Amino acid sequence: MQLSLEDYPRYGRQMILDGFGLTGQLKLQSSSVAVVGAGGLGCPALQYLAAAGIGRIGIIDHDVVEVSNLQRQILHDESKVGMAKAESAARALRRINSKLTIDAICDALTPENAVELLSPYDTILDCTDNAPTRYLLSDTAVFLGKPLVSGAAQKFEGQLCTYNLGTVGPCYRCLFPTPPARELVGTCEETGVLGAVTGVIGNMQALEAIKIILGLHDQRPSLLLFSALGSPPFRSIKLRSRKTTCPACGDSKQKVGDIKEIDYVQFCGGPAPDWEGRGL
Amino acid sequence: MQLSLEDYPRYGRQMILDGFGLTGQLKLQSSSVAVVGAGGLGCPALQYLAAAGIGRIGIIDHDVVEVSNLQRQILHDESKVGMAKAESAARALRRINSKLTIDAICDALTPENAVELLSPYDTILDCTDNAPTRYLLSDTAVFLGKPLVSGAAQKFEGQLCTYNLGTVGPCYRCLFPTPPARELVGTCEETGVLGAVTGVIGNMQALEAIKIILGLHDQRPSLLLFSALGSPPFRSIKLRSRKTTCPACGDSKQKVGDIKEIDYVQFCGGPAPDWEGRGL
Amino acid sequence: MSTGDTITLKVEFSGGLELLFSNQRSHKLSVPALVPKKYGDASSETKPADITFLIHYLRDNLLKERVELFMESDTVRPGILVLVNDTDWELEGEGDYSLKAGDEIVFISTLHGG
Amino acid sequence: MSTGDTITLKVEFSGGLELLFSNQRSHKLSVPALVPKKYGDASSETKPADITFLIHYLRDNLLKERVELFMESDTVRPGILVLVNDTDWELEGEGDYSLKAGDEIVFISTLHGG
Ligand SMILES: [Zn+2]
Ligand SMILES: [Zn+2]
Repeated sequence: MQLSLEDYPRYGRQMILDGFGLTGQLKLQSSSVAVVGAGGLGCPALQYLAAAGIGRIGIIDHDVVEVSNLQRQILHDESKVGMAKAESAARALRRINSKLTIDAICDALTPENAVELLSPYDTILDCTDNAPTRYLLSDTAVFLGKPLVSGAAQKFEGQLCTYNLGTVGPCYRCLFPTPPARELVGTCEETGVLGAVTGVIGNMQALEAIKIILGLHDQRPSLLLFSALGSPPFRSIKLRSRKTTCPACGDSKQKVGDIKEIDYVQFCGGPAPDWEGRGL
Repeated sequence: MQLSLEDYPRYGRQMILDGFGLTGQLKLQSSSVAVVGAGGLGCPALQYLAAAGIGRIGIIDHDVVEVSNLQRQILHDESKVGMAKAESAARALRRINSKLTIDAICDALTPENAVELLSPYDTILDCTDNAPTRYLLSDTAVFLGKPLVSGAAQKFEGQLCTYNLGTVGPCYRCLFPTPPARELVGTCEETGVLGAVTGVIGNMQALEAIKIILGLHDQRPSLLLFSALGSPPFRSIKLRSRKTTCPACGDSKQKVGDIKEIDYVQFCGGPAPDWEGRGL
Repeated sequence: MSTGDTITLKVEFSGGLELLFSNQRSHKLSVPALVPKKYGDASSETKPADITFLIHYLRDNLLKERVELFMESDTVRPGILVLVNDTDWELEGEGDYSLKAGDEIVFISTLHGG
Repeated sequence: MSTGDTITLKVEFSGGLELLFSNQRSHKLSVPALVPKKYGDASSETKPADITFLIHYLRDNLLKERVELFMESDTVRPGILVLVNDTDWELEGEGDYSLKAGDEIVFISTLHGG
């Protein structure tokens, strides 16, 4: 594999970094990343993955752009309202970097299609907005043996954690065997979120993926907590390693069973309550 | 001042946050922010300022888009190579949010024009890439009595600090009365920078500005250090207050003299060496 | 800090858990340095206050509603992660970790938004 | 930690300053707990090791080149910010701050890139 001549000036500013170089650029060029969710987290993550020259990027999202997204989902714009988010994001990325392969996948990720949709990619970014999909993504990443860079943001707060990384990295179930109570969980729709908070976390997700691909990640299990109004705003938490008793990634591999047969929505307490329907 | 009816769904996700509300959205709408530099830091900062609904945004940059910028300056794209960066960024912001007033100012910031160019704005973002302009911006912010949200990024590292904030906030000269030695300072051109690092810092600059405008900033002097490969990646530093002996913001106001008469380039050790011209 | 028989701690809730505690994220509190081995049974032997004690103490003194969203069979609900001075409590002995003056204990729930 | 007469510290350089110190950001080092009041003069009175001592010690033991880029008239060059355990040294007594075992002292230069 080679770097084409016109890519030297394009990527020069990062290729001169220690530990990067031509080798690093070729690693990015030959890597593939799936971004699940082209919303508040996915947009900034996708931007920096594309700008850095990740050779193949899959965008998985079945939603369409709404005007209420524009406050934070910065790859979409007023002219894209009504368009599929995956398509809108793909167009924005092609404008930034026309040489990349961008797969716009306008399907919902489900237990039936997750393994198939994600297997072509080396690294997976969880930029979704609900608990069932987060457990589904974790189980799928474990099944496929791929790292999962997971971001989340709500109100003024954000969390970032890379799951299933290397030999000791825990999965989402190692940390959170049970989903949080539905009553304490809101979607961004219900509780709101500041755009710059999703921006910081999504951006950090792209950075984590790039570090993993370049071999610059220290692979120590850690969780980054962000609080936009906190002082200090960031805290890094040292996490447990993979748990041998974990039903997903533990020694009795895949005790959770076949992904296709798991009812993730039920596991997470049933469908999200329809607050608007209830007049709230 | 009112919020137009179609802006309620648009900004709803942030208006429902604690401490935000309609009042907060109106504060953003009636505020004005100048972003000096539409490069690696300016692009992400501008994106989140525009998406959040800052009423007036000034973009000051005299450079044109080059292909080597695209690795991190995510408001520009391949079709914009050769266009003025301020203009390119302004077009991108108008696509995101057509109701804002965007001033594209394609001039270099100089001691002669700094006060005039910046006086129409409430808050100033330093997204520049060189020491002389950083001192010039600090002195101008002190002269105008406006907060200066300063970001910097190089290699795998970033720094974020808000200067001249409130009554006790220090200025850039309070902290760094003397510029660093030229030999230790590189531009991104010379030393390189990872795009996601400029992204995180630029994004945090937008967040700082939004917090200041909303009155959610705790106003305690602090410096955020970011190291993409560090563990932990972020450190928050508690800083000194404004120094009464500071030649810029101290008790003997403006001992540095008239901004128009300061030779900032000389103060910072003369023009940047032309490494390429020297065959490096 | 410790004043002989009490220990002063910082306790934080985040990721939505603060909703159960008067919507207040950060709490400063003092707990006894020695507590009964069996929670609430003053006649039982004593032990240094540990996180298991703290969880019960928070339930009885700070929790405002819905105990089942915070506790389950004498420990935290499994969806809650406990941090001791920025370290996962699993690396610190979990409930058996003995509290020290100045410790910062954080209870978080995962966020799901994006 | 302290072993009676030495103090173990973590010293970090960033923002470009690491270039003067073998391009290594993080250093662990031990310094004497008591040092001469007048640097290098073993016959002078002693004082607890402070940051002023540390600056000289780093110059003589770790600095690889260009002393004038690190020091100026017995302290750091004014373009350098010194941090003591994540606090600006101006809030900690500057050069007179007495080093304690486990302290983390950071020397940074401002970055200018964007
Ligand atoms: Zn697991
Ligand atoms: Zn000052």
